[in-house]
Amino acid sequence: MLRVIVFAPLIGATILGLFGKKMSERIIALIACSSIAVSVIAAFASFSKLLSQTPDAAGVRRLSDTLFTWINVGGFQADFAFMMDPLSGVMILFVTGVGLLIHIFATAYMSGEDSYYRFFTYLNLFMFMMITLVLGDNYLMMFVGWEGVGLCSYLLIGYYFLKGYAGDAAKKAFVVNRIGDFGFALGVMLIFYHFNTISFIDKPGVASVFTLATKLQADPLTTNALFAGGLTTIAILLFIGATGKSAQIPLFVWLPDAMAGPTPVSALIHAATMVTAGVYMIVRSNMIFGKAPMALTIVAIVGGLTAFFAATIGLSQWNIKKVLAYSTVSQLGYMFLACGAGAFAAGFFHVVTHAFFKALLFLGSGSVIHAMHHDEDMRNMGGLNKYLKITFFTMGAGTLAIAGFPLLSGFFSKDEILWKVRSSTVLPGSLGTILWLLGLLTAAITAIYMTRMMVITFFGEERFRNVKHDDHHGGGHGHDDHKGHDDHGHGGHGKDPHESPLAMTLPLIILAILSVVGGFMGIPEGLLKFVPESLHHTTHAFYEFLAPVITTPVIPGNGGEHLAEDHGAELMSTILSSVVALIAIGIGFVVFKGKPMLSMPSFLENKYYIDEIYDAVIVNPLKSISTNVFWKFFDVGIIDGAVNGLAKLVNLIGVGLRQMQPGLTRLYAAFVFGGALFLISWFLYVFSRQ
Amino acid sequence: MDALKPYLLNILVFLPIVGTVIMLMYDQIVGKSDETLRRMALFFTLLTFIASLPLIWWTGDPSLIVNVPWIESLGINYHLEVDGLSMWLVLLTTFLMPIAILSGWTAVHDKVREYLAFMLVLETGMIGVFLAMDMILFYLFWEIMLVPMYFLIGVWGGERRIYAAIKFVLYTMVGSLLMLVAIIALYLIHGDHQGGKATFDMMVITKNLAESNFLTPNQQFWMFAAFGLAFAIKVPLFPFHTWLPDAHVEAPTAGSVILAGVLLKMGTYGFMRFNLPMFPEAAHKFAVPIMVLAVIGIIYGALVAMVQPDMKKLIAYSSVSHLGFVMLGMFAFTEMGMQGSLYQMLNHGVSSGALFLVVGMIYERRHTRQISEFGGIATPMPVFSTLFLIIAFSSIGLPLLNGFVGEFLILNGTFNSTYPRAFAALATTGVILSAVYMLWMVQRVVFGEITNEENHHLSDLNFREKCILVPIVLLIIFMGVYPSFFLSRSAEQIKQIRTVVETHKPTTSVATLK
Amino acid sequence: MQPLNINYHYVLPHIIISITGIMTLLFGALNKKSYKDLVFINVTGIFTAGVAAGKLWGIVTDAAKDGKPLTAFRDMVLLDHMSLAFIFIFLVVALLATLGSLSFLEDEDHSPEEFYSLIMFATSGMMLMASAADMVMIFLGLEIASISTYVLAGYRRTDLKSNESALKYFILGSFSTAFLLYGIALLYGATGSTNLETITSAIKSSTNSITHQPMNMAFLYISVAMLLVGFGFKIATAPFQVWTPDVYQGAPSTVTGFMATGPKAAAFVAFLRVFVNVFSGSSSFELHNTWVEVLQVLAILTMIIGNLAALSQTDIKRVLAYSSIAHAGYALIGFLAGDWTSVAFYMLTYSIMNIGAFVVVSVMAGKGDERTDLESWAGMGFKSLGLSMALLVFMLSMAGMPLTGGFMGKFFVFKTAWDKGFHVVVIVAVLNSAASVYYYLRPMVMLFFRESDEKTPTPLLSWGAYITILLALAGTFYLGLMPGKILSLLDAANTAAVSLSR
Amino acid sequence: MGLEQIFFLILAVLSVGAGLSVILQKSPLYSAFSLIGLFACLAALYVSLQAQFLGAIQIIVYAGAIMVLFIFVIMLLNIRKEESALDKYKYLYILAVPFAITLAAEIIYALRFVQEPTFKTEKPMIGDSQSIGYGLYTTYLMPFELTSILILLAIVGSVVLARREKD
Amino acid sequence: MVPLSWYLALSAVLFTIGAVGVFVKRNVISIFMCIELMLNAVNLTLIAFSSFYREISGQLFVFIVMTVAAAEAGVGLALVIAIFRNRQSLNSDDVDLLKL
Repeated sequence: MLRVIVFAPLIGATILGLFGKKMSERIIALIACSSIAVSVIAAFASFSKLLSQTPDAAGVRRLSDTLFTWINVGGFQADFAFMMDPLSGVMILFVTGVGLLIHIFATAYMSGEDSYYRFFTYLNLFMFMMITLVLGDNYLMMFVGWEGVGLCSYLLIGYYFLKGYAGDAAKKAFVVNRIGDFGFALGVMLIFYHFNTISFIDKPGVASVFTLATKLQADPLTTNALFAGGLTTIAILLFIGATGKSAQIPLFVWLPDAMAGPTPVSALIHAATMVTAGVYMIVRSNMIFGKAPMALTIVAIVGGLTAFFAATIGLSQWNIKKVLAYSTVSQLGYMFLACGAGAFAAGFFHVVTHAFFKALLFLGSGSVIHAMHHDEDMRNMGGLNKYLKITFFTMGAGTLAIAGFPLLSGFFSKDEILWKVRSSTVLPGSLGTILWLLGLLTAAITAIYMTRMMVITFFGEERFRNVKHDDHHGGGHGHDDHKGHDDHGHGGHGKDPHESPLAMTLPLIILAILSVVGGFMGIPEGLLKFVPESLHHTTHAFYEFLAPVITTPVIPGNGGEHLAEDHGAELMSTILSSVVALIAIGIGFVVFKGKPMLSMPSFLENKYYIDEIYDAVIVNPLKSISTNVFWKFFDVGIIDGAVNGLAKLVNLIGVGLRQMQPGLTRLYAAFVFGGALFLISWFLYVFSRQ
Repeated sequence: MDALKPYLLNILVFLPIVGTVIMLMYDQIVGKSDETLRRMALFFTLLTFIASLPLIWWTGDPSLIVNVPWIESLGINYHLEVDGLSMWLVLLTTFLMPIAILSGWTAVHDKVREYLAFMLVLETGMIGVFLAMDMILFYLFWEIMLVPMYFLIGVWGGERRIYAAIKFVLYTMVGSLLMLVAIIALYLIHGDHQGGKATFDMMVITKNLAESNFLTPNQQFWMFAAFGLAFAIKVPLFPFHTWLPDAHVEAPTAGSVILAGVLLKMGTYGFMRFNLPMFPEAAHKFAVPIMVLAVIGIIYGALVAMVQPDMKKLIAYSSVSHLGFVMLGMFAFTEMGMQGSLYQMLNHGVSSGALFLVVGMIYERRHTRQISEFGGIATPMPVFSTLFLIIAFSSIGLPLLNGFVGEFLILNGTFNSTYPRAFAALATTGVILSAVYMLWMVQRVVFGEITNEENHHLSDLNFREKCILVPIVLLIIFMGVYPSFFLSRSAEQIKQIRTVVETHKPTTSVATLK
Repeated sequence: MQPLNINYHYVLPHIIISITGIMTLLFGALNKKSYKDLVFINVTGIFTAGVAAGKLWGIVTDAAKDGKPLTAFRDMVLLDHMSLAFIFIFLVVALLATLGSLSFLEDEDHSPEEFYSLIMFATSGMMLMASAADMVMIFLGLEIASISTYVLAGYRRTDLKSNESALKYFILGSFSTAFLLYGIALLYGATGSTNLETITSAIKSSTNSITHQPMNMAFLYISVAMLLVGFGFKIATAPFQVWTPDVYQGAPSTVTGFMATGPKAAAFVAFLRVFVNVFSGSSSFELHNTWVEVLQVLAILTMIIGNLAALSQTDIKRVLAYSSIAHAGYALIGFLAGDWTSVAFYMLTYSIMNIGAFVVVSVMAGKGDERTDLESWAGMGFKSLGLSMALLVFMLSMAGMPLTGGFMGKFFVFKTAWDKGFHVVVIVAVLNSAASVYYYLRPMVMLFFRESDEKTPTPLLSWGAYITILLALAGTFYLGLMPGKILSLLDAANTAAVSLSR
Repeated sequence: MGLEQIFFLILAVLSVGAGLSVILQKSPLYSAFSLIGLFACLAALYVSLQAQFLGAIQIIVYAGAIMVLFIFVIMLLNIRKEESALDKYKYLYILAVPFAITLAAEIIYALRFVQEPTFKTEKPMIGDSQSIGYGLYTTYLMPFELTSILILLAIVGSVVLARREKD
Repeated sequence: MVPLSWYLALSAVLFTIGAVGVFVKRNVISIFMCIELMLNAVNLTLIAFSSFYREISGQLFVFIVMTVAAAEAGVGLALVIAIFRNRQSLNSDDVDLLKL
């Protein structure tokens, strides 16, 4: 059953890849969407089957599907197998669901592209990889999907390969991800070292990683634990993997660049699904992380800082997709913050809600861009609310959701995160409080820049009317603000923009609805009392459902547990964050309505010069050392020099020996004579020694 | 079919030679038609490939063994045998040969007869190396192969072909002659131990060595060193690698394919066949230095590859890096590492060979290999670009493609060995770097806008070229998805070798280093 | 009264060869320019001698069982497996030289009868050296062989190079022979005899065989040194190798092939006879150690000088000359091990491949050896593919590539020497062989890798050279692929010899 | 010092002088004459060593035949003296002295260990033609026969080398 | 009675003179004569030993050496004639076509 979910997209991708070139757009769209639709149906069917299963001894419901043994060497066994438990069940539902919506959106958005089939081949392939990642029943299968989505991300970012920057961005994405994968791979090896298995689920005779991990003592909260090779090390290595895939400090640099890909790609891969894989992986490994408080602390700090810094950068960007990209980075930071605080379920809930509203926002921006004839610069927009009504309202809903407007999905998930951080049972000392404040501040900034984006795009002067057709100015926005579109005639900006077709607006509407109501399946405990008792089961369903596979780590003695029980304080926190959000939205609206072109400090606009610093500190030195030291000096100079030098020396000796032969008979006779003397002397010497 | 068994190995070894003879005779009698000659060569290599396929199922069957006295007074036998270790390498050879012949179909238009003859002789040599179970026979094939390769580089090579050809031969010769000395010494010592019943049969010697280790630690050390040097040069292990870029760059495409695909494997094969089972104690002594060199090779090769302006050179340095993995895994002395090592040999053979083919194809169109000359050829050559991309990703080690399985097993095997984990950790950075250099090359060659006018009108792959690349790509995917097919058939042999190595572990092990 | 003990049949091969030489002369005097007939006569003689030697091999084997050495002419001639093995080598050399020289003689219009008779005389001289049991026989054989080769080297008498080659060879050869002779004289003084067996027992008891006084060991040592000079010169070890390149270069190519193989092998057999059998460890431990030590140094020097100097040569004949120096070094390794079988086998393979190479060179170089400069060979490889491939085989064989005799020879020598503990020498030899590959393959670079110059004429292959090359190729491959028969014969001979000496 | 010894010393001085003269004379002709003188001295010494037959041969064959041949060639080719051209390789002269001294010194050093042969029973002197003849036809039969081949080939060789081109 | 060592010493000196002569003399004929000188020195040694040992084989050896010397002289002088024809010179230093 599970294999249907997995392989339907692969079949779609294969058909499209091999034969798509000759198909019409309509058929391509049909194949692409129907293959995902099959997945969705299978996913829902499997999920309902999962619900009807009786839990096992540990109280976990599970479906599993083994195809064959992939690798089995020297005690290391990795099956080609899939597994659905509550965690992957939830994940697979929204991955396939959102995936389907975005596919539908893309059929219209990408219409008229040169290699339409190629796009959907990649997109279907991506779905295959993503589903593999989610459903994989061991770390190696997860890794397969993990690298696979990286590949597809590479292919899709580089979709417009004619543009040099697209290829560069793609390569950067893949390489940066590889750096993360380095950690992941080592983590998996270390897991195997400790547990002798990498399986997620118990198999006959072999206990799973998690079963074994729960039996272990928790590591102490010391920096030594990081390098001790125990659970903390495993957790940190896995986290390195997550920072790559989920664009956290210090590996977040690829995600903004990845916006070079088509907008549906940004929505699907770089917002809703792939980038959350890191969070998914950590939540999946919560049994390990839960025993590694030091790792959790680092996760929390990294998450918090990423959330904050990405938000500040988001404040200053002019490219609509970049704003959303930094917003994504920032929101991912929240998720990690939650995980780091030990609130895995809360983090994961944010994954789900974020998938809804961020996909919505990206698709909305896609709709805008579509209307603007693929101009992404917000300075060239303005006043679009008159023309793109559906887009405006749906995006507005998404913005409010991400800004934390009360009762929208983002409100519940973000609020839960902030509270869990405040009341964390694992973060040492006052770190929980500090991160909470940082989170709150970030929430405010988020509200501001999202409002800014909406205001600049949809209100004010209709600046697009002043833009010349070929005016591809960069305006200090970096090199990759513009996306070329050769065959899609601009046709001049004089005409009014018009709303996108139904295939694009329908997903927007569905996602908007989800963004608005999606939060109600995971109302935080503290707010449950406002909900009728009879609905508790539904409104808290998310947490209850996940509970069997998620543990809440408790590090004794940090005081968090008392606060965790204090629902009053929780309510206060909720109110506080609501107020902050509302005020921030207001500020944003007022400020940017008045001065839409307000420019931000240049270090923000230039993303803290992170790319430049990386280039100067790592990339360029590495290239120059490789070229000048390793290659030209060491390889050619020293090693080859030694080899050739030896050859030259030998040859030189040979040339010297040739000089012994001037062709002079008498000299040769002298040689013979000399040789004779030499021998006679030697023999006489030996004789006289006796 | 069973009746064929006793002759199969002989057929494999001599079929190419017979093919050469028939081809030359045909040429003498019927006259010159390059096309016919090419077809004949292709036919014979394909026939060899088909003949080698039954090995997958027959390996280990004692009726395959050919063992007749050759020079009795010296104890030299004509002993051919195939086991799990050599079987895949034989198949790799026979698989790559028709492809190599095809790759030179139009690229080589000068002295075609000689070219094909050398290719076929080369095949005999390579298959012989993997099948020979007598040290002298092994040495014979090992050396004989140099000759056709020398000519392939020297006659049909590039600008600096003479330098490269001579360098290749001399480098190899230094190592292999020292190996000859070690072979002789081993033969004599073994003979003394067996009371004068001297033999060059390595199966016998390996068995007797395993039963009673009659070599002193000092003897083991030096023999390991002598064999090891010969193999290390062939592998090539850093810092013996400098012949490789030259030879690869200058060789014609088919030569590069074979060089990268098969010849380098003979070094690693040699380590597994000789060094580990015969001198296990010395192997432990040498393990750390070799692993250090392997790790250096991985990173260094990758870094140098990263900045190469010439595609072939880039791939050549990437081979240094990849073969570093093979060596690393082998000397981890874990089953995973060694299996991964063997698998990585195959992977590298397929992937690197394919990369050279790819380069050869665009070289044929543009007569340059400078990366800067290209850019944006995805537009005129979409099929080519797709296949190139898949092959590049296979080399990078993407899961579900072949490279991943080998690399992961090696790294995991190394990581979980008794040696410092830093080896595995550092080697893993090679995985990152491989993505850097490969993708950078792909990026600059395939993607972007066409900067060079000449690239506008490149033709995409023709049928022949598709025939070359598609089987490779299919194999790449198959090897990535279902490695058990391969691994299970070599497991037995690897386990044996590992057992020998493990039982001779010195008591004061390097574990203290950990 | 001591019996005369003539035993003519023991020297039957010698007699046959000498008579063939004389017949060649006579026939030539009667029929001018009858090249083919003379070749026929010579070849017949050689084969007859070969048959005779083959019969003798059986007789020797039988005698070895009884433990009696076969001597003739009052202990002047000693027939054992070693002498017969080398006699076979000389016959092979003579055969190849006879056939191979045909085109040189015909093309340049030289009178054949003297040439062929000189080859026969030289061969008989070499055979005498092989079966000598007395210093005087060694000396005489050496001189017969040498004087013939002096003349052969200068056979192109209007050619300055040929003259020069002969002159240098003559002066230096006679000079070194004087040293050899002085060594013999002092040995006579020390031991009181020129008979090898008497000398052996004298050294063993370290008394003079006539006066029965204690032997003058100083004379013995000096004489050994001087004998080393004489033999060293003939086999061209360092530092007596200086003459080789010049002489080999100047002589007609096929003669060079003959000179580089036959006399060298002959010197080796006499050298073996004297040093390994007479100055052996069982007769004088100290003396034996000394010359082994000295020869180790000489062997190493020889190999290094030969190989390294060859690297930068531009003339193919000089390359081959230096290579033959190096080969003497390799053969000396077997010599050091005291194993004549390995030396014999080595010299056999060396002779075949070397003559083969020189015959190819003579064809490639054309009339009057005009194109021996490697540069002038550029691109000829594909024009005359068969010839070039033959040269390739010979070169690879000399480099020690498996499948060829050269490999087996080297292998056998290295194996024996390693067994006897000469590890350093073997390793030096091995490294040298690696370096030698460079110059052995350099002609290939010229022939195949360079662009061809349209003006160079395609070399013409006469039937004599054709057969020679084919024979040499067959020999090279036979020795490389199926040396088992010969090796086991040698092996059996060796064990027989051991039992004889006990 | 007995008469024999004085006689020997005179001959020795003469022969060494003649030998030096051979290498010091500029003209080959004078060298040849000196050599003949040397041979004569040697012949006398042979006789004093009871080797009368060889003494005679020395005069007849060596001085008489071989040296005449030398002189004949010298006269034929009309070589007056060593070519006067500047000797480019003077260092060989400088080398000659130490070489000569070393070689002579080494052999003479070895002479310190020479014991005069003594016999318990007095042995007859040899060296007359009868004992030589007997030796040649018994023990030295083979070498003696072989000299015929040697001479034959020397003749052939000389003919080959010295023959004029036919045209 | 003259001691054996006197003869041997004389022979050694003569041999040395001859040997030195070979590489000091430039004229080919002179070089030949020096070689003859060396051979004669050896003959003296052989005869001295032979007569002191009362043993004939040394003298027989000398007989052979003389024959060889004669043969060598014949061939050598023929060679000289051949060379002189081609070069009009007998200076061995000029004979250096073959070198390096």
